[in-house]
This record gives sequence, C-alpha cells and structure tokens, in this order.
Amino acid sequence: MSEQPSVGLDDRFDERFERDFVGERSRELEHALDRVTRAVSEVTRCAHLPSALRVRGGDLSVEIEWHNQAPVATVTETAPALAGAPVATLPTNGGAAARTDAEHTVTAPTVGVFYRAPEPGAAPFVEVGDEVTAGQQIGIVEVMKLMVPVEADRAGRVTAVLQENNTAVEYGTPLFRIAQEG
Amino acid sequence: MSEQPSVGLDDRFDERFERDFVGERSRELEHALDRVTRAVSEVTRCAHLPSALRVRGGDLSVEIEWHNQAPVATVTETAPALAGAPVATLPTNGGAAARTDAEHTVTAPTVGVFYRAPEPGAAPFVEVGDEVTAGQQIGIVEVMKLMVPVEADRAGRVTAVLQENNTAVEYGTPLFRIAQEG
Amino acid sequence: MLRTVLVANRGEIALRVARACRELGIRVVAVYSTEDRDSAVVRFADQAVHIGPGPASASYLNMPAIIEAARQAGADAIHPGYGFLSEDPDFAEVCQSNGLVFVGPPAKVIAQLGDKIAARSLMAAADVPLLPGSIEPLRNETEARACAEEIGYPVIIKAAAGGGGRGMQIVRDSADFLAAYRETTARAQTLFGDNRVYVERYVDHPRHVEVQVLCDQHGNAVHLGERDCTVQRRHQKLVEETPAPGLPEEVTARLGETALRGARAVGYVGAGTFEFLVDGNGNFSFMEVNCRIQVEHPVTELTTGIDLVQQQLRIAGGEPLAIGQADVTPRGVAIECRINAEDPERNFAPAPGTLEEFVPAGGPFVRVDTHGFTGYRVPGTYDSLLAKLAVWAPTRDEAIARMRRALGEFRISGPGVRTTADFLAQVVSSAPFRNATHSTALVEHMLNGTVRSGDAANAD
Amino acid sequence: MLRTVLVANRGEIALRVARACRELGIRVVAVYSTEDRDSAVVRFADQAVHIGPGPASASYLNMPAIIEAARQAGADAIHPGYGFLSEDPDFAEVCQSNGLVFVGPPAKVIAQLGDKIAARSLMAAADVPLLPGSIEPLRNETEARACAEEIGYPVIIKAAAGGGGRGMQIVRDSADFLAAYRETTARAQTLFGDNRVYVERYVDHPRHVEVQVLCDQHGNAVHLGERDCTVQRRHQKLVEETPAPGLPEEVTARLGETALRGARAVGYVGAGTFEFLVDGNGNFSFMEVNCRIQVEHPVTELTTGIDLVQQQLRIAGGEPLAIGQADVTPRGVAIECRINAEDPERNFAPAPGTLEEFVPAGGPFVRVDTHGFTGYRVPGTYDSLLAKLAVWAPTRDEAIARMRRALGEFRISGPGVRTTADFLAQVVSSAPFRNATHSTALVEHMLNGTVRSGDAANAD
Repeated sequence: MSEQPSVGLDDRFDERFERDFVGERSRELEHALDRVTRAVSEVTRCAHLPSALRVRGGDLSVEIEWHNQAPVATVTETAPALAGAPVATLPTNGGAAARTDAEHTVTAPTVGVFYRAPEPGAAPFVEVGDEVTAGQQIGIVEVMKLMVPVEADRAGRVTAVLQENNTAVEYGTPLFRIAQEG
Repeated sequence: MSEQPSVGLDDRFDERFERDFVGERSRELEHALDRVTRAVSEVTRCAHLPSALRVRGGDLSVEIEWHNQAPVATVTETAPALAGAPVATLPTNGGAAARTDAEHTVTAPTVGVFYRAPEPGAAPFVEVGDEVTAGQQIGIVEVMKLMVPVEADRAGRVTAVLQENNTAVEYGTPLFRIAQEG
Repeated sequence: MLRTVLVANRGEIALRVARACRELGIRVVAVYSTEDRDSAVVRFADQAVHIGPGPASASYLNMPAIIEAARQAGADAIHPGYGFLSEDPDFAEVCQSNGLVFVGPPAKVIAQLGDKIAARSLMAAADVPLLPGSIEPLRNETEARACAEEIGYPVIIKAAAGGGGRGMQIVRDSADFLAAYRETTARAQTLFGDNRVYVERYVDHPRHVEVQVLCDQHGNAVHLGERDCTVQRRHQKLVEETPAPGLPEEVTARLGETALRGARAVGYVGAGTFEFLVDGNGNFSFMEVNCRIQVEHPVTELTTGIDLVQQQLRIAGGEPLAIGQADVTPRGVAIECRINAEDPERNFAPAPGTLEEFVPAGGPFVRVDTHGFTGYRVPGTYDSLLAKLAVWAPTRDEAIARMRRALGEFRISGPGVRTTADFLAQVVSSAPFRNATHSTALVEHMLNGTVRSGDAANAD
Repeated sequence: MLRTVLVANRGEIALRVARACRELGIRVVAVYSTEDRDSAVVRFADQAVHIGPGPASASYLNMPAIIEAARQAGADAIHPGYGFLSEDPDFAEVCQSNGLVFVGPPAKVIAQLGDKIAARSLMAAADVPLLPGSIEPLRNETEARACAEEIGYPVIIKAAAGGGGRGMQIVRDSADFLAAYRETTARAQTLFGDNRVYVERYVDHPRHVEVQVLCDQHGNAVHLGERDCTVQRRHQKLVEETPAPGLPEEVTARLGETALRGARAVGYVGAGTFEFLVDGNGNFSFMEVNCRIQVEHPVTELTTGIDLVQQQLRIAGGEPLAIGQADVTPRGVAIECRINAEDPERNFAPAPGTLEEFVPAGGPFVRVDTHGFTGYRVPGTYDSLLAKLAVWAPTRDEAIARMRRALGEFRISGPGVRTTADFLAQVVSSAPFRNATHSTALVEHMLNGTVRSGDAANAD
C-alpha cells in the first residue's frame, strides 16, 4: 500500500465539534475527540484500509469515509503526462472543498506545440491574473499545421500558466490553472 | 486462505464498554477507544479480512467498513490437506471465543495410515470423552512399516476423533480434537 | 537501420513490435490513449506519448496526433501493427510526406490490394487462381445476376471495400439473388461509402489457408510457408496453425509459389499474407492480401525461427533480405490460440475488467504474447484480444497435447472478467480438429451441439 | 507408458516435470511441505499429498513419506527432479524394492558415478580423457605429494565424495601441498564421512562444457550436443548456453562421441550429463556425470526441439528411443539465465518474500520456467531459484540481444524481495561474455571490478 488515505479532517474540525457537540460536556468530549483522531490515524496505518468508520457515543457521533484506494493501481506508475496533474484532496466540508473545487486545470486538447499567442510576436492570449469567460480562447496547440484552440472551459481568473510558449505538449498536458470566482 | 483471524475483542468487551463509556466518560472512554483501535489493527493483520466491524455497548457504538481490497493472498487455493481443518468462527462474544481457544487439534505427524489401536482387534487407544495427559499415545500412523506414535500434546478431554481407523492420512491431517479443561 | 520507431498501436502487438525494436537496438516510442496510460507497452517503451482520449478515432486513428508524436519524439519510422491505421494507404502516404518511414508496403500497393476488385484483376493477370466470379465490379443488377448464373450457385456477394467478413452475403438460390444484391450494395454504401460489389463462387466448409511472404525493397522475396486459419467464429480467427494439416506437400509448395508470384506482380514490400480458400480436393483460390503483420504470425516464427517483425523493420530500413528461400526450413508444428476477454456463455460478449489474477502459461515450447499482467485493467474500448498462446512440438498430436496443457495453466480472473481459454481447450480437443477434418464451420457446429466439444476428454 | 507419476520435488522443476506428464497423458501427483502448500505445482497437479513440514529433511528428503505418498496415490513411478533425492542411490533402490519405477539411472550406476574415484576409473577404462591425476584414492600424504609432483602444479585436491565445488582445494606451490592435503582430508571426513581424496591437474580459467545424453533400456543412446556453463559464481552456474561458443565443430563432435562412449561403458539409462573442463586449446577432460535432469536442460530443448523430460518418462516406461543420432539436428543458439531470489548487493544473500508484483518476460523466442506468480510467497527454506529464462535466436549475438530484452521485462517485487535479473543483464552485456572469451572467473572479475559489467550499454 503505497499511499495513505488523506483523511478529511480539516483544520476547523475540532472547532466545529467543540461548538456543536462539546458544550456542557466540554473537556471530556474534547478529550474523546482527541482519542478518536488518534484511533483513526492508527487505523489508517493498518494494512487493510477501511472505507468507513462510524463512532457513536450517546449523542456524540463521528463518521469518516475514505475514497476507494484502488489498491492494485497503486503499484502502477503514473504516466508521464499525468505527473503534473493536480491531486484533488478529499473534500469534507464547504470551506475546504470550495478552494479545491474552484481550481481548475485546462489541458492540451491534442498532442502538438503549445503557443500562448495568436502569432509570433503578438501578445499572449492571457496572462496570470486575467479574468476569462467560458469558451474564451486562451492558447493554441498546433498539430500538423492545424491550429487547435485552447479554450477556458469555465469562467474565472487565470492563476497559473503551466507551460512555456512554443513547447511540445502531449494530449492532456496541463496548460493553465483557472480559479473560479466564488 | 490459510489462517483464520484471531480477533482481539475479548469476551467482556461489551461489558467494559458499557461501564467505561456510558459511566464516567473521561478515562474510561480513552480506554475503550484504545481497545477498539487495538482490535482494529489486530483484525487488519489477519489473513481473512473482514468487510465490516460493528460494536455496540449501551449507547456507544463503533462501526468500521472496508472496501473489498481483493488482497493478493486471497487468490491462493486452500491446499487439499487443509480442507478438513476446522474453521474457526469469528468470535464476537466470550462464549464462542472460549470454546475455540480451548479446543486443540492433534494432527498426523507423517503421511501414512492412521490406526486407532495398538494392533488389529485391540481396543482403541482413546475414545471420545476420555481424559488424556500430555505426551500420552492416542494413535499410530504407519509409514513404510514404521509405527509413528500419535501423542496428545496437551492434557484434556478427547472431544472428537476425526479419522476412521485404517485410513490413509497426509502430514497434518487432523486426527483428534482435545478440549482443555478450564 | 532505423534508429527510432514509433509504434502506432496498443495491446499485445504494440508490445510485440517494441520487443523487436529493442532487440535490434532501435529506440521505441509508444503512443497511448488515456485508457491505456498504464499499459504494458507504455512501461516497456523508451518513451511514451499521450496522443488522445480513449476512443480510437481520437487516438490510435488520429493521424495528425500520431505524426506529431513521431516528430516530437524524433522517430524516423512508424510501425502500425495490425488493425487501426495498418492498411490505410492515406496514412502510409502521410508518413512518407512527413519524412517518416512507414513500416509496410508502399501506399499505392496497399490501395490496390485493399480494393478487392483491383486485387482480383492484378492476381488474375499474375496467373493466381481465382474463384469463378466477376473480376470487374458489377455495374447493375442484370449484369450481377447473369454473372451469378454463369458461376453457378451457391455464390457470395462481396463488397469491394469490405474485409474480415463484413459486407458479404451468401446466396444459395437464384430466386434470392436480387434481394441479396440490393441489400449488399446498400450496406456497402453505408459501411464503406462505396457500393461496388462483386460475385464469386461460394465454397461450402472450406479450409482457410494463407501464405506468409517477405519482400525487400530490392526485388528479393521469400515465402515462409502457410498457416491454416480454418477455426473461425463469425469470420474471426480463433486458432491458427502451421503447417496446414492434411494438405499434400505438393499443394503447399504450389501455394507458396503462387503467393510469391502474386507478391512480385504487385511490387509488394514488407511482410504480407496471401489468403486462399482450399476445398476438400486441395484446389485453392485467392481471396485477399493482408498488407500487415498478422495476429497469427508467431506460428510461422516458431517453425521457421525467423522473427517476422524484425524482418519488417530491417526491410523498412532498406536492408536486403538476408534469407533466401533455401534458408526457410520449417520444422515441426506450431499452433496458436487467441485468448479473448469474452464470455463464451454470453455469445462471446466482451468481458473486460481488472485482472485481479493473471498467471500466463509457461514452460517448454510455449510462447505467450500478452499485454496483460496482474492488476491490469482491460479497457472495454478496444478489441478483446488479451493473450496469444502459441506452442510448438515435433508433431501435430504433441502440439495439441501441449496446447491443452498450456491453456489449462492460464489463471485469469477479476470482476466481470471472462476469457475464451476453456472454450479454446474444447475446440482443440474436439474430434474434428484433432483429426484435421474440420472446416470453417467447426465452431458453429460446436456451439449448436453438432460436434461434441469435450470429445477428447475421454479419448486419452 | 507410465500411468501415474509422483514428482518428488518442488519449485520450477516440479512444475516442469508435471507439465511433461500432462502432455503425455500421465496423471501427476505432487508432494509438498507445509511451506509449499500454495505452490504452483500443487495447483497444477491432479493430486497433491502433504508429506511433511518445511524442512527438506522432513519432507522432500523424507523417503518413507514420499514412498507412502506414492502408494496412497497409486503412482507407478517417481520422478525426482534435480537436487534432493535425485542422485541418491538408496532412494532409487527403495523405489525399486517398493515396486515403483525410479525415473533415472539404475541405483548401481548412480552409486558408481557418484563416487569420483570409481567414476574416473570407469571412464579411464572407456578411453574418456581425464586430467592428469590419481585414479585411485591416495593412501597417505607421501603418496599424494608424489602424485602432485608428478602431475605438476597447480593441482587440485578433491574429496572423492564431494561435488558442486565442495571439498576442493587448489594448490599452486609444492610448499603448500601438505597443509592443503591435511585440511581437505579432514574436511572431507567432516562433510561427507569419507576422507578419501584424489589429486589432479588444475586448469586455470577453464571453460565448463557438458554433453547431454539420452540412453534407453535397450542399449540405444544418443547425445544432444553440448552446453557451455562457464558463467558461474562459487561453482554455481548462472548462465548456460548451447552450442558452446568458440569451440570448433570438430571438438564438439568429439565431446559428444566421448560422452556416448562413457555412457555406454557404465550402462547408463535415462537423461544424463557428462561434464568436461575445456582449456584454451580445445583440450577437454572428464569431470563428472550428473545422473539427473539438469537445471539448464531447456537450452538443449530449444535448439534440438526434443523434450528431455518427456524422453526421461518414455525411457522409464520402457519405450525404446524414437530418436536416432541423425534426428538430432540442433539449430541456432539458446541461452538460459537463472533468476534467483538473491540480493547481488548483499553478496547474493537469499532475498525471499511475498511477490507483490510478478510479471515474467514473454513474446518471441522466450521461454520462462517458473513457479512464481503474483501473490506467491517465496519460502526462505529452499534454494533461491525463482525463474529460468531461456531464449533462442539464429545467432549468438541475436540471442544475447534477446536475453537482454527479456531480462529487462521481468518485474518482480515485494517486501524484502530482490532478484539477480539486473545482475544477469550485466553479465550477458559484458564484453568477455559477448566475445565468448570468458572463463569461469568472469563473475568474480565483474564483482571485483576487473571486468566492467555494463560494457555493452555503450556498445550498441
């Protein structure tokens, strides 16, 4: 098992639990949660990873689920082109999820040569910080004299340009990162 | 699947959980979770992995589920000689666990022919219900004219004779079951 | 000698070609679709380029992407494998116009031989025996029907652009001809955008025998003996063997000479296969030429010791053939079975999935060509060939015993995964196959119960 | 023909024998220790009998248990494989006295050939060339030293009961002789319970060449050519090939005739190997006879097309040899590498464990004999041979290229598991091996840096 599950306990987990559950039982339950957290981290070190854990005690309940780990696949190598792809973290609540969901990667639509500008010497279609609309052309991949447009597939702000101009790219190579405005 | 799980939940688990968790909450809870964690990590070391574990005690309940991991080890076949081995059931309470732990199987010390009596026509070494002492001869396996004694390797009461007299047996074939007196 | 070859294919044949390249010291570039990113050839190759998403139209049939990948990787040649772009004259042309060697015959030769009518005309001119039938496409119903009457029933109507069993229809009675003609031309138009058909004599329960040829760019040509591919299901070959059982040596020698004559007549270059129908009396008629390496090439390799894919690469690199006809001395018998991820109990429906268990056969005189491995997910997107099992033995009986042994060794399982291994064991164990009295109808007869599939189980 | 054969062995050779049985229609009975209960041969066999716990002394060397298992399973013969009981004359005797056919030579022949002094005497009588040295055991220090002086240094002192490199000592100088003699006799007494030794000329950096013979019970005998087993580490063979590279055909022909003469002289029956030392001038001297099928037998099978284990079983069943010497026509070159579960970086210490990943090589002209599969736990109890990889090609250069390609395909991993696959790739890539100028010291030279291991990496 080469990877550990990314348990979705975000930074506000304790805080929310304190607010929602701890109340009058305060110290005891905080302590209890501490133990649950430790128990979980011990459980995840086991050879056989669980897919779910539920603990109930009186009016306290904790539920955790893990995404499928596809164990066999973990021995396989990541294909070169995917190495740079962002790894989504497991969303467990709105706050954390919002950030992850909102970042989006635009990838190469074909193998070819990536250009940032419509022609040599011209200004790039977009720069980091630019707002783009869904469907707006933000680059070109040239394949066999064919100019295939790279388009933003959703509206947002360009947060990163991931390839240099005039670079050979493969199908699926990440080109831009776009943050969705919330 | 060559080995059965030895689940580490002892017989008084429920009882202690009820007392510890429902009662005064603080120290006891820690202890209970500690036990659950240990139980889980022991369970996951077993060859035969469970898909779910649920523990309830009073108003405390713990549930764990595993996705099917298809561990590589499960593809192996049970060797013929093991087919007859008693299958321990997963003990979830004291009664069952006590029975399994105390029952012991005496197996054939060699491939050969199993005899229950010292010579044809004589009375068997032992019958079901007999008390035996550690080291007492309780059968014979003949291999190439060599008479290899079968001995009780611990004291107890014979609860089952698992092979007929004058039967071909392999190394490790279960011959007797002996219950340890508690 | 070529220096860097891009393999424009996937599955077992991509790995097969990559192995030949590696042995010749040629750098190998794999291309892959998203579905195949963890495939065996991607692991094996010196470089792998992601050319598109799963559907073949956007990846393995995507010419611009493949040419671009070759350019990026610095390849000087492209090996197309079989299927996909392997017999597409446009692709051979595009390769050439982009300065890439296409490992296969010239585009013009592929185009001519891919057109059944043109091929028949060329072969007729080279004295290659054809089935009685039309050489030119038939211009209309009247002409077609007159031709059928002249040939005598049963006849088969074939789309000029068809192949592999597609676009064909058998007519056994004069009364049914016109309806069948109209249907075939209409379907040919739909399938191939070309409604031309021709008509020829239909041979009931024939043997399917093909001859392997190798031709270099300098006019040298050899044949490597024949293969019998009679065991088919719906025109898909399941079992292939060499030599063709029961054919007199005089017939196989004539088959070889005939194929060579045909190859020379069309200016063939590379590895190719001439397919013939053989009737019960050893009379044979030309069917078609396959302008590619074929799935069943290993049986020829096992008996001749000649690596056909290495030969393809050497020829494409401009080398003259180092083998003369006298150097081709086939020995023993080789049989190949195609193990597909299909469920024989559900009408051979594809049964792909993750291979939780994958143990290939091994040991003496056994060859396995597979891209499978434990943990590999067989995509449902492509064809279902999972492994080719080939065995060699001094005699056919011994080869059959070995094949049965080896088929029994495969352990392939996973959720939803089924294979044809057990079914193939029944085929090679059946009395007609063992006695070599089978025809192309064997599998049909087994499935409908006319031939008992387990015949051999009691026989030995 | 035998009907039921018990295979008294484990690992790859047990599976090898079981495969031959299956192909001949012989029922196969496997025996296994507790450590091997999930092994490949247990899965493959028609029946499997649990004969004892892990230690070989209580299972694979446990004669009563094996004989009893054969009785229970209704076997009419026992194939001992190699190692374990395969060259134990007592076991051959016990089989016979229990009405079981022992697949191997008669007990008396095994006993004679297992005693080096007896073997040398027999061979001398049959005009088989021996190294200058004592034929009879030496009775005392004085006699031994006189013998050494007469032969000339360097000499080697060998225990009569030794083998496989155990109980030998090289003496290069007269002054060291007595100490070495005393040590060798004492060690021979400890190791083998027999302090007899003999002395013979030591050949520096020799080639190790052996000849395969097959002899039936009716006086017919053929040889199947030679194998070169020069690549060794501490007297353990790592790479074997046929034909022996660089040996003139005249020499190999004489080797074959010599081995046959020796086999006939001792009344040999079954498959056997005559081992020779060959010096740089093609002079050869008899070393010993191996009365068993050998690990390296596949290379002979690949070039001759003859299944040696099937032949063993046919001979044991009383059949006359169907092969005459004229039917033995070796073709091409075959090389075998032994892939061991050992760590070359920790002085080849055994590195067993569970194979989380196990992908064998495959494809054209590659043969893999292995009991490994994904999920298999390699026990630490037995020898470390995990897979034999054999390749065939028309020429030696092509065979080396193929071997390098195939070695690179193996993917074997798991906690604590290491293999010699990469090391073997370095061996076959080294300049001395490629040029066939290597001696038995090659591996030693590679390990101490005298020969660069990656020589070929830049060469092609």
